[in-house]
Amino acid sequence: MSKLAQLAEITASIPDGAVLMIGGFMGVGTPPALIDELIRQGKRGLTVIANDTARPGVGIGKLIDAGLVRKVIASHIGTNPETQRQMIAGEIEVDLVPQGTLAEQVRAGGCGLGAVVTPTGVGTVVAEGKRTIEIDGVTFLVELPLRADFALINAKRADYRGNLEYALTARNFNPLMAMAATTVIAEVEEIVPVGVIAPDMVVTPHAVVDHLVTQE
Amino acid sequence: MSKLAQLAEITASIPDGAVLMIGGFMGVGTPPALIDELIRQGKRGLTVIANDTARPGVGIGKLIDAGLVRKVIASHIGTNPETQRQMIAGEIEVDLVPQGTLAEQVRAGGCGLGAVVTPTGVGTVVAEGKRTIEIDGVTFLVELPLRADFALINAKRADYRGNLEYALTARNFNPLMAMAATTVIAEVEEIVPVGVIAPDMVVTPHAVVDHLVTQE
Amino acid sequence: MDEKTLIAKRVALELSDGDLVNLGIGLPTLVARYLPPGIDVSFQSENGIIGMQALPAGQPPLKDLTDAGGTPIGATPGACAFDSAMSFGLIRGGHLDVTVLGGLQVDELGQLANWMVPGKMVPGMGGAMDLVSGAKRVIVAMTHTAKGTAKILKRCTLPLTSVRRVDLIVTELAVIEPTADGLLLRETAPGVTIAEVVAATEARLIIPPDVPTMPLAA
Amino acid sequence: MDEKTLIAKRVALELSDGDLVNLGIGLPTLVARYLPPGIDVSFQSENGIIGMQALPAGQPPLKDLTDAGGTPIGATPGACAFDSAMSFGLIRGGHLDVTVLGGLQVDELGQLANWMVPGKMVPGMGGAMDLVSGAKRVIVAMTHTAKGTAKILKRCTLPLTSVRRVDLIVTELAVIEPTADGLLLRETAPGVTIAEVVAATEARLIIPPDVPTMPLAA
Repeated sequence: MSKLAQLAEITASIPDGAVLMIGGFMGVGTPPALIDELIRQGKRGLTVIANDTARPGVGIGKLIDAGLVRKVIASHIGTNPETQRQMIAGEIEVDLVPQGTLAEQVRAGGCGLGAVVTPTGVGTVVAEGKRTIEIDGVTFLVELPLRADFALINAKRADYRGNLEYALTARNFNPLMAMAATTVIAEVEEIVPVGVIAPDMVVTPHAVVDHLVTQE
Repeated sequence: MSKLAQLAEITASIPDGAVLMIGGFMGVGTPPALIDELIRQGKRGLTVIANDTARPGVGIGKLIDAGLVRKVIASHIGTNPETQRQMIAGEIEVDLVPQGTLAEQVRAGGCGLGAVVTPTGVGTVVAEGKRTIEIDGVTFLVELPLRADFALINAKRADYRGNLEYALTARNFNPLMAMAATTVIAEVEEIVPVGVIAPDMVVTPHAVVDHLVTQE
Repeated sequence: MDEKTLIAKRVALELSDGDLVNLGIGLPTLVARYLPPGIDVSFQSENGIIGMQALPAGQPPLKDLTDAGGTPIGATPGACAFDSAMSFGLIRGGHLDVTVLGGLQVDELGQLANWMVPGKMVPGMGGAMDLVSGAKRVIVAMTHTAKGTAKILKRCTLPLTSVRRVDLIVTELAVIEPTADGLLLRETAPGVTIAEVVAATEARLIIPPDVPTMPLAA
Repeated sequence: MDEKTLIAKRVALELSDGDLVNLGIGLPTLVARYLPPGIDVSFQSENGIIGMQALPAGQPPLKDLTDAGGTPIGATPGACAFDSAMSFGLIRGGHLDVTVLGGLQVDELGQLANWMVPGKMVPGMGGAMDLVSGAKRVIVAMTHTAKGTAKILKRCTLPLTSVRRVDLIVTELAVIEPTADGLLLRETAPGVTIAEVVAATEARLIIPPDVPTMPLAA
């Protein structure tokens, strides 16, 4: 019943070219050991779906520095000049998405909804090439759900079944991504016996978490 | 800063004919004192958006018994023969909606989304008269957001600002409805000083809660 | 053994270690009693919990902990509670491994009708439409006929719950698998002949050369 | 007083008791310093908290508690944390009373451009498009010109953040209210003449007979 996995082994199961959702916001709530291990194993051609690419040397910024990433879907890359450099040099493809839309696209992917119908981005470049739908005379954008091969999640505490608790602003995209990937790997600071986390404290139910790793 | 209100007074602010969202699932998580006070004040012509109408004498079932309800939007009325009797007699209008769709319609209403795009109900009577949208060759129903004049919420514990915690299966539709109404009235079992509920324990942020009442 | 017990004991064998399972009200609920040993299954109740179990004997009910019918339940270690949007996110999003539901009718396309009888019974669909649309596997657990009337039909006459083809039908007479080619007779109940199953079924059944007898959980 | 402080002190007067407010990175952040006494405002940070405040002096930073720029913050009593879907549910759903954002350009339609300069700066829109589309009131806090070039234009030349008309523009020269009829000059900064504002503005301004001097928070 324990989902505890070995960091190197579980990271090795992620193939080159995989589509990864990675939790975190400016590195806060991004799983540090999983990031470092992806780099150590020298993955190539990754697609990363995440809020941002943080800064050089921080969180997802480390994957950018190491040149592991082929494509980024994010709301913001302004804090990482290296991401911008690679984008302008054509080394990396970047899809920029409004942050609230990105959150809903991931949620829709995890919750079996067919699309996100949002007012955000209507009449802007974000709407280019996208379908719109009129509801009661108001125009909305139709944005598509996002899913990934793997979600790399960072949580504060887990039990051995995989129930997860998060801490403060490190929660951000993590619970949404935990619903939206074929395989969910959660890096946690602490693992406690089953039954220690009260039912109302669980944010991500164990049923969607496949593997747990700790910062060894 | 305290949002504590007097039960009779705050209930008096709900006019006849109001559209109410009422939390709860078979009466569990339905605010008992607010229900009783609506009846005591003899409101008329209410529209109730809720998961179900429980049973005669229980939760929302009491409103049905008292004849206060003109229209119900719910996923299930099968446990309440009185709702069925009034529906067949034409005394009450009932819109039946799949439970997951109802949850998303309320969520969309509270989160500013233009519609819910769901696979549930496609090809069934639920789809009659509704728009469909094809996404990557798959047909989905386009269901509209729901909002209410008042949400009557039941929570386990609040602080005086209005941050809410729920208990187990009494949570159900309550946090969704707390986002989707013009005025949100939360009936709670206990009110604690601000600061007692840790930030990660809050399920409904105080910013959406207008009034608190207790079971006096 | 009565027919409901027999059906529940057969359905129990369909559950695998680690499964997340939602059991409908009524007959499907019985399945939890016959889980094979060594199989760790989590039960979801759509009102907002994973890890429901029968209220342990001798423990008082808690008003805030009930199943979808409003009946007090217990919670296993590692249970978790959530709101209705999350509950149906799990169901619609393909996170639910198995749902076991009752049925009024199933047809040759494997389509289920189980939520209303026009003019007679309009209880509402509750979570049934989402469960049938979203679960990885849908198992219909029902009596083979209703007072002698066939329930496994060429086409459903009652309003459908979903156009999705269900995965398995388990009755007191047989196990039938809806396939792209039609309804495949997989097993017959102990002591029941193929001819008896065919006689009680309006739909055409595909009958393979070898139809084994239904195994049952202890 | 430098221009950023002046802008922040004017914007602070727009906040009311009980408001839920989101301040953009940079200049808008300064607004929190000048809240009038007796005004209880909650600040949201879109990375997932209501009740952010500056990290209290002498307290160590916590890695899991930061603002949207990744800077360590503190939390007020009654703060609450949530995920990104909830955070933007609050923003898009009309629960946010005020957002204060920086601007690159605003035009006669009251449309804001603040997220990219094609070919030069492509940081991404972050939460700006949702904030401008969803907040009840959108206040643009920016310098009136950029190195002498007008930023309040007939039409934005940069990609728009939203087609929604913003509610107020506060600069070091003036307070301007976009209306259905155009840009209404509401106030001039202390010591600034109407002619100076007009000269620094490309857009046509509607100038009422009486244009008071900008009040400022203490």
